[in-house]
Amino acid sequence: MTPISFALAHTLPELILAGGALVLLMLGAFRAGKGDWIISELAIGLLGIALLTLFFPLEGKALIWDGAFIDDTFGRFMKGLALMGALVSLLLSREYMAREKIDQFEFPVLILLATTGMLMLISAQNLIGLYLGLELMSLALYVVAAFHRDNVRASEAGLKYFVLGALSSGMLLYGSSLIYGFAGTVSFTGIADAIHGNVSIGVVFGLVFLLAGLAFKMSMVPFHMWTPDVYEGAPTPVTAFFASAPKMAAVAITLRIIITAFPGVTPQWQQIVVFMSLLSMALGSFAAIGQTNLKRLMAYSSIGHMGFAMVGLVPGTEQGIRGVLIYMAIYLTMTLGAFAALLSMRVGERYVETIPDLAGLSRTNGSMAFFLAMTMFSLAGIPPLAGFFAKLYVFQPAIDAGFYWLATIGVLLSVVSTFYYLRIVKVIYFDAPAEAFSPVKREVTGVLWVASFGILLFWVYPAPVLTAATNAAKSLF
Amino acid sequence: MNAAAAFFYLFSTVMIGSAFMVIAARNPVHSVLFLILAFVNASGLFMLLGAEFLAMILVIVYVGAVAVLFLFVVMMLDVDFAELKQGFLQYLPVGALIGAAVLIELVLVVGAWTMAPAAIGGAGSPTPPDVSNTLAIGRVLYTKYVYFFQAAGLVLLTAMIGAIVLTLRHKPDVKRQVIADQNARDKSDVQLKKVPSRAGV
Amino acid sequence: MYQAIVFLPLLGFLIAGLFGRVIGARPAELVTTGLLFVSAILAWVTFISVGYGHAALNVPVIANWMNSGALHVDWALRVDTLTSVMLVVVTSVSALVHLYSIGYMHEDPARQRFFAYLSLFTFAMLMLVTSDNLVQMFFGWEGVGLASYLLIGFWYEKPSANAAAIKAFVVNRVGDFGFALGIFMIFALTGSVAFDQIFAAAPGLAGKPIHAFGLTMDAMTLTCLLLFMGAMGKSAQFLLHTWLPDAMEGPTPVSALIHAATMVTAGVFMVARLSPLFEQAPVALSVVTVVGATTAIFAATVGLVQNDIKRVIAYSTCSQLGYMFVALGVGGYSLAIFHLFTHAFFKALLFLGAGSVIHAMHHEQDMRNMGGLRKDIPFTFWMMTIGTLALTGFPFTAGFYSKDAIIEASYAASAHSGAAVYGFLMTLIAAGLTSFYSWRLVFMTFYGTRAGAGHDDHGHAHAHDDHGHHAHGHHAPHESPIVMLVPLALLAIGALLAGIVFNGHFIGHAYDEFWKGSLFTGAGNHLLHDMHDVPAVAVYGATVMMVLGFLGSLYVYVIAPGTAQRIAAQHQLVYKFLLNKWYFDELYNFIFVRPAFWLGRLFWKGGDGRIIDGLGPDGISARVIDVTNRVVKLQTGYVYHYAFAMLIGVAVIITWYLVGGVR
Amino acid sequence: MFGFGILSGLIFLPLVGAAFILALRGDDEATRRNARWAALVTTLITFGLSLVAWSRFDITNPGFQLVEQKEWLGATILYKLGVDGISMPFVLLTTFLMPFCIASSWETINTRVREYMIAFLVLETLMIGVFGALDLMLFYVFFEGGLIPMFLIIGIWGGKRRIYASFKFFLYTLAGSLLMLLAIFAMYGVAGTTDIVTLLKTAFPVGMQKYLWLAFFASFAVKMPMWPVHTWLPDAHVEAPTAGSVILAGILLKMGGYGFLRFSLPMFPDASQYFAPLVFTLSIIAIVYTSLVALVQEDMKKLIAYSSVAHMGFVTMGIFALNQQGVQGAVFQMVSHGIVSGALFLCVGVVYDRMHTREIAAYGGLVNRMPLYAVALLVFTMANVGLPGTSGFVGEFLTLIGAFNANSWVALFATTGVILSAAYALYLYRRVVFGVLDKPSLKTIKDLSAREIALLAPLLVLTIYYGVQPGPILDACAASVTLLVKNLDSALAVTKTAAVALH
Amino acid sequence: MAIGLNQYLIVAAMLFTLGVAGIILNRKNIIIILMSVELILLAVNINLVAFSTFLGDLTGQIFSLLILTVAAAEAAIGLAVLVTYFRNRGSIAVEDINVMKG
Repeated sequence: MTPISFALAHTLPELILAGGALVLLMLGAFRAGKGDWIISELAIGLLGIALLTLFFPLEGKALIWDGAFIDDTFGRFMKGLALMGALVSLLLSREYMAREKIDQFEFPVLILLATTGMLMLISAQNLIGLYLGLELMSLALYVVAAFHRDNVRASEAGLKYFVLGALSSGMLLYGSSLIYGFAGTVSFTGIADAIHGNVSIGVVFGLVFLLAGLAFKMSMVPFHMWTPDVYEGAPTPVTAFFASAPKMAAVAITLRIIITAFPGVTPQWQQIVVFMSLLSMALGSFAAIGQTNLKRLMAYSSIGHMGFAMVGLVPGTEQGIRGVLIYMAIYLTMTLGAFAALLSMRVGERYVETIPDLAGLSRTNGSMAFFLAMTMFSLAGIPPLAGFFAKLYVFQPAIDAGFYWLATIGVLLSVVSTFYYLRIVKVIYFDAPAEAFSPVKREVTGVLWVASFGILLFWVYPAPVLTAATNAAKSLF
Repeated sequence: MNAAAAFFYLFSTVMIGSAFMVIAARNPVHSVLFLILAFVNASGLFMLLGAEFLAMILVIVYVGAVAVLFLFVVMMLDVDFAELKQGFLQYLPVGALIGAAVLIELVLVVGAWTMAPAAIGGAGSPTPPDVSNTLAIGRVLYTKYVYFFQAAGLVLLTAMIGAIVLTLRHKPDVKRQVIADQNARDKSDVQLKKVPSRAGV
Repeated sequence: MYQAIVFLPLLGFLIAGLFGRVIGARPAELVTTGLLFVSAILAWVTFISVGYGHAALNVPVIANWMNSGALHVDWALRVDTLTSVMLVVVTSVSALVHLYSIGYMHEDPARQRFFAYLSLFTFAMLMLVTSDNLVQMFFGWEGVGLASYLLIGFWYEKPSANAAAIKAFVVNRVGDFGFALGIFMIFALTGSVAFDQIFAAAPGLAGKPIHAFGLTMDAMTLTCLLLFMGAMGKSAQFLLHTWLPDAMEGPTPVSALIHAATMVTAGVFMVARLSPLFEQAPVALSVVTVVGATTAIFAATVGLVQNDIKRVIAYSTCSQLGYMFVALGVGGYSLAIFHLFTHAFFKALLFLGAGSVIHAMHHEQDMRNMGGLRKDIPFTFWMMTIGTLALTGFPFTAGFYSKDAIIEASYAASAHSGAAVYGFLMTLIAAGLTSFYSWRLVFMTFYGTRAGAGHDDHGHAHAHDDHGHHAHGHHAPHESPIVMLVPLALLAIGALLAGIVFNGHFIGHAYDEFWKGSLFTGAGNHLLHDMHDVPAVAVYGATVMMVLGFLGSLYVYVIAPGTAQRIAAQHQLVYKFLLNKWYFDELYNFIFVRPAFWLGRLFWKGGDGRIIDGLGPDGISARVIDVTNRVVKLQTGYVYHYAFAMLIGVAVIITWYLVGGVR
Repeated sequence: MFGFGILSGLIFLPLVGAAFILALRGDDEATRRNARWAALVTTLITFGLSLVAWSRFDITNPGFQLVEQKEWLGATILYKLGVDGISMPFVLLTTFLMPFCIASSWETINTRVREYMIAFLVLETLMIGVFGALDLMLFYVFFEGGLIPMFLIIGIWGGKRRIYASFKFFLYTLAGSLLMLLAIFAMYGVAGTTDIVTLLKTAFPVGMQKYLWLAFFASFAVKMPMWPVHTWLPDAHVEAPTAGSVILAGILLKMGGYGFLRFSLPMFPDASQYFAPLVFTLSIIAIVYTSLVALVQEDMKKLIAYSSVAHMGFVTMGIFALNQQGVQGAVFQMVSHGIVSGALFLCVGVVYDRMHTREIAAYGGLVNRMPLYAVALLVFTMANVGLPGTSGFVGEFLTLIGAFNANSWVALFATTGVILSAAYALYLYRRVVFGVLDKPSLKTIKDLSAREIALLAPLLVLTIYYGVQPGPILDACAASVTLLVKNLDSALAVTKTAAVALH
Repeated sequence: MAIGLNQYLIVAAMLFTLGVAGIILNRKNIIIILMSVELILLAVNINLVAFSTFLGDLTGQIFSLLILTVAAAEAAIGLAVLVTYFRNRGSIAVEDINVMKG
């Protein structure tokens, strides 16, 4: 057994965040409304530090706490993404929260707790760890969704998210119980051993329920229904957070559990993933066309993207997992870039929310228009922007594994999805300008710039992301 | 039919029945009360299964705290029990059909449950023969499962923060209790006034 | 020297075309005309040295044009007797027309352009006749088409001129379609497009089948027919003739040069040039005969009733071209070339004379408005008369030698060819008709009295050759300036003497020394020999017909004026049929032009718009929107629906496994 | 310099120019002027550099030259550039046409000049990249990337229905190309690399070839465009600004043909032969059908656009004749069409700038006031018609002669296009240039300005020069095409013997 | 007839279905939905405890214990969100919760 001190080193990010959350909570409670902003700054700092600790040179793979928690390259990769998502969302939130007068100190604390939950989720190596991490994350998310508590939409979003989230955790738990009942263990590797070579319908049922719960968190069809409403209703930085960090965690645990616990039932989970992936791609593509609210559109967009990402999971190969990882990294960049753009534009006192609000942006703010347009093209997957490479790395393994029809339908649906991204570009570039936009804080545009450069120049030097993803995928097998 | 079986059927029938009433009752207060009944019966089932600690916890935590919390909120919100709306009946057939299908499928599967050969090896009691169920749980909860324990703590903390941040309101016209002020007050600060009764202020 | 002949006109074109506006009209005229005269003189020198001297076949390669695999095309000048004859014809007529145009076009503000076009045409024509391979010939072929297009449409403000120009180009392209296919086929058969190789390969290909267009056919027959299609287009043969009369919308010198003397004879030249191929394809030759004969008779009948002075000559040209093809068809290549040669003189003479008349009449072209002009413009009258004599084959004029020889030859060939019988009969009848309408022209123009004499101008505006000449008035007809008369005189000399002088070399005793093998006649071709044995019917038939035609015309138009109208009234149907040129324009309009536009519109609105776009992008996007609207409706906003969706999802998947089993 | 070769220089030079323009600030007249000059200078330098590349190019060598290679997406997907006789002409064509595009927009584009120039320069980079790429994935990235700037060019600076046109253009071509992407993946799965040189040597199973071929076909057919997936082109052409049309017709369409030559033919020889009848059929329909459609057009640009479709029909026909003449003719036809149709669009732009309408009915009698214009338009129209002596003829002739050797029916029907093209082109010319100038709006129209003369004159000279001396282009691609055809024949022979052996 | 694992599982399955049905069919008031969630969790707990007993493995009970804890937290959060919503909207009828849709 690993010495405890050593074990704790592997949980450093979690410890930092959890401890930090407690300290910040105290700090906030006792300072009682005086200078809440510092809490936010500190939280950002903590997230940054947690991000740095991921680079600590520890041994490749460590299983601690009686096999409940694993620290491996895969986990670190996804944790990095989740932390980045949280960090950037928090960065984006500051101005918005202040303007909307909901800049309470609890918000960063809840974000930290949720992020802790995500990290635990990513590192979970048995069903209980999975459940606890998921709930820690979810409970905090329910609250931040409704954080604008005087707003009908926000509270409705919180309520819907909660109700459906509770149902989904119920399903996940029911599935977990069935799997436990079959395998006699909650450990992923134990499950894999138990069902190796003797597949029963019960365990498949368990798998279905389990995946339903996870699919909910990834917002994959048909478990996606909360997504548009919650994205629309929640405060925009929270939406940015929803679209980024929790997705990373949910995808990470899905990959991990499928690859480590269910290699014995590959055909079964493949069918489920294909089913959900196809539906997600289709729905994300079609439904988004009908939207005028940008946040809602981003919701459908994220549904579609999850569908595309999961195409990489379908073959269940290392290449495929690598593809999903790259996809997630690029998706994170694009999403945060898009939300940064949304949060850096205000018409009068109101933040930009609908597509017509963007009319003629290219005239009023050329560089912003350019970056937003590039982000849209990237989301659509047009080369040489990063979004294209994301798709490339998931479709390629699928083709390799013989899923031609899935890939074909996928790319055709991506043409449909291109339509609505183009529509945004059209509004930005082709339409006559509406009102001028008010200036915003530099940090928000900074995020936009960084994200855009990442998107634009990924193709010039893709090696770091590729290498990291390759190593991460390798560690999962 | 032995006693255990009889109790099993008793508990489960009542539990299922009250669970049905939870969702079917028109008065939410009744729903909560049926929920409590269901929990109590479930606790009985736990007892039958030998999970005494959990049975107790269920009664204490659930019935004692959670269900009461529900009751409290129901009372507080004071919702008038609405008539069954048309939509219910409209969707009932489809909903019931799908629900029944799921139920039948679940029953089919769990009714013929098999366990992995590897899992059955240690069959027997989950509790070592010489200790009580509670002790067995206590032995592992803070050692083997300390991580979960801590995580559960964080979950509870989150719930607390969440509940507070969502519902606590500092209304300006509400006088709040400041204990330090109360303690520091002495007679000289107090002005007594004689108010005539039955005369109104 | 050969290069000079060919490229001097190009130089003229470039000077007049590029710098015409800078240097002014007169210098442009002088330069182009001067260069053409130089070229013409050189051409005569060439003609003498090649035809009468001992200059060997000379093929200077100027440059490579294109190479692709086996395909190898050079820019080269092939100068043999055939070419030298053509050089003489082209450069001489062209030079005279240039000269003539100085006078004829002197009122036109865009004269530079006109002379540039003329020179361009000459260049293209020279490239055609000097080509050493089919592709270069095609270059010249299309080049003259372009020049013809430009010159017909020279008065671009006239819608009819524009229409005629397009018609000329497009109908020619129909012929070129066949020509091009013929070239492809030759390349497929011989692997080359150069004449030497093709000719060398031709005998070996005789009777060989080729599999093309789903059929197996005699290779040489098919090839020659395709090539002949090109000749039909360019030489305005029956079915593809419709453009030539309309081409008279161009200025008259153009008609003389292009639509009488040179370009339209390109088809004849081509068949003669490719005689080694045609000799291997008797069936194709029969077709050539039939088409030629039909054209001869058809154009002659139409020519009988036309009132536009130029159109009459145009139909006459058409008819005479038919003669040439009959000659080619029966194997008398040299006869055809000889007729081509003489025809160039007298037909150019007729056109230029007509131009002189038109000029005199202030751009009036309708013969019904003319009459009695012989006193006003006596020189022109005499020139026209000479031309008519030559055309109708009056003894010892040019036509007498060339045209009558064709009739004889067709008779001679009838012994072993049904097509030749047809050719003989048609050409014989056409000879009479030719005489009739030619004299009709002379009589209507120069005899009788002028109907309306300048009063009726405005009623016939459509026939006016009147660009830049709006001064309609009561001017008396006047003789043309000297620059216009000199070419007439020179051509008249040619028309009178060309037959006598060259008869012996072209088709007579000196045949072999003269042609030096540039015309190929197969082993079984004894036509020239057989011609000596034809009976008197054939020898004098043509002359008799000529006299009959003359007398008929004399009666109808001079002795008993008004007879024509009477006959026309009696035979309204026939008259209308002929007047409307057998309704070919209407027919083509009905079966080609209008369907083309109709199809175009159908494909555009129906095919592209409704079907392709409707089922393709527009349809799909509309369906996508439909799907979107439906999908969006799923998102009702109700929590229980959302939960229901989740349940359905799970239910579907587990049912899938339960029903299908765990696979 | 960092181990990059001249092709990299060609590709990235325009980007440098774009970055420079991006760095310009403000939107006043001076900025606009600077942007224009910067763009022009950049394109001219690029053209100069491409001439340097040309001088280093050995036309007798059929293989790839000026090759450079770096790791890109791992060791199997490379940043690899190189040109051979088939791609070199297109690189030159691209760099040659770009200055014209910039110059043609000199006075006509006055809004968002910076963005406009940047879009064009980026487009140039991507286009050169397409022709220079020696890695399939790299090719694809460049190939697809071109959609973005073109979308913006049509959409921002286009005409009235620009949004419809730009969307149609974008989505149509994207849909086609994505199928090709899948095929690329599949090929990667077989060969383990996307290096074109390796793939050229890889023999794909015949059954697989067919699917791969179809996927590539989907992309290139749309790009060409071939009937019936051509309908985006007229819309895009009509709405695009003049320079956009020039690029669209001049280069973007050629990518399809280039793709056929670079990939479909050598990589899937059996499938190419198998599907040749299909291509022939579509080509013939394209030639006849679109020519007829062109005949009834009322919009000048649309007419030329439809004629482009017809001309591209000759290209596809020539390519799938699978012989030397056909393929060389196709290459030549593409280059020639690039020059001629580009020039035609410039010509339309000339009058559009004056009258702001492209409707044919609004013109007539232009020759009266615009003789120079009439001459230029005449030459280009004749080249479009395929008159011998203009560059249009050589390509048409060679493709037809090649097609005749492959299938005489095809040549028969395709040759009817020669008639129809004359009809629609001359009909257009007559309606625009000839006739009486009686429309009041045209009374004051001015002839070509010095800038326009400078624009059209080089194109005019080249049109005639290549008509008379097609050698430079034909010889440049001769060696590579010979190799291509030889490999094709031997591949087909192998399949044939295999099939025989089976029986 | 002895009571085996299957009976427990069937009871749990019925309870689970009832819980899900409660969420779907309920139109009256959102609190019932929260209670339905509790029913689902109870079903899971019965499952886990039954498995724990019949497998002879304590982990199931630990899992169940943690679920109880989390469920309590969840109930608290849910009720808090509900109260917030009620304050804004003045109603907790399920049918009223559809400001956002489409």
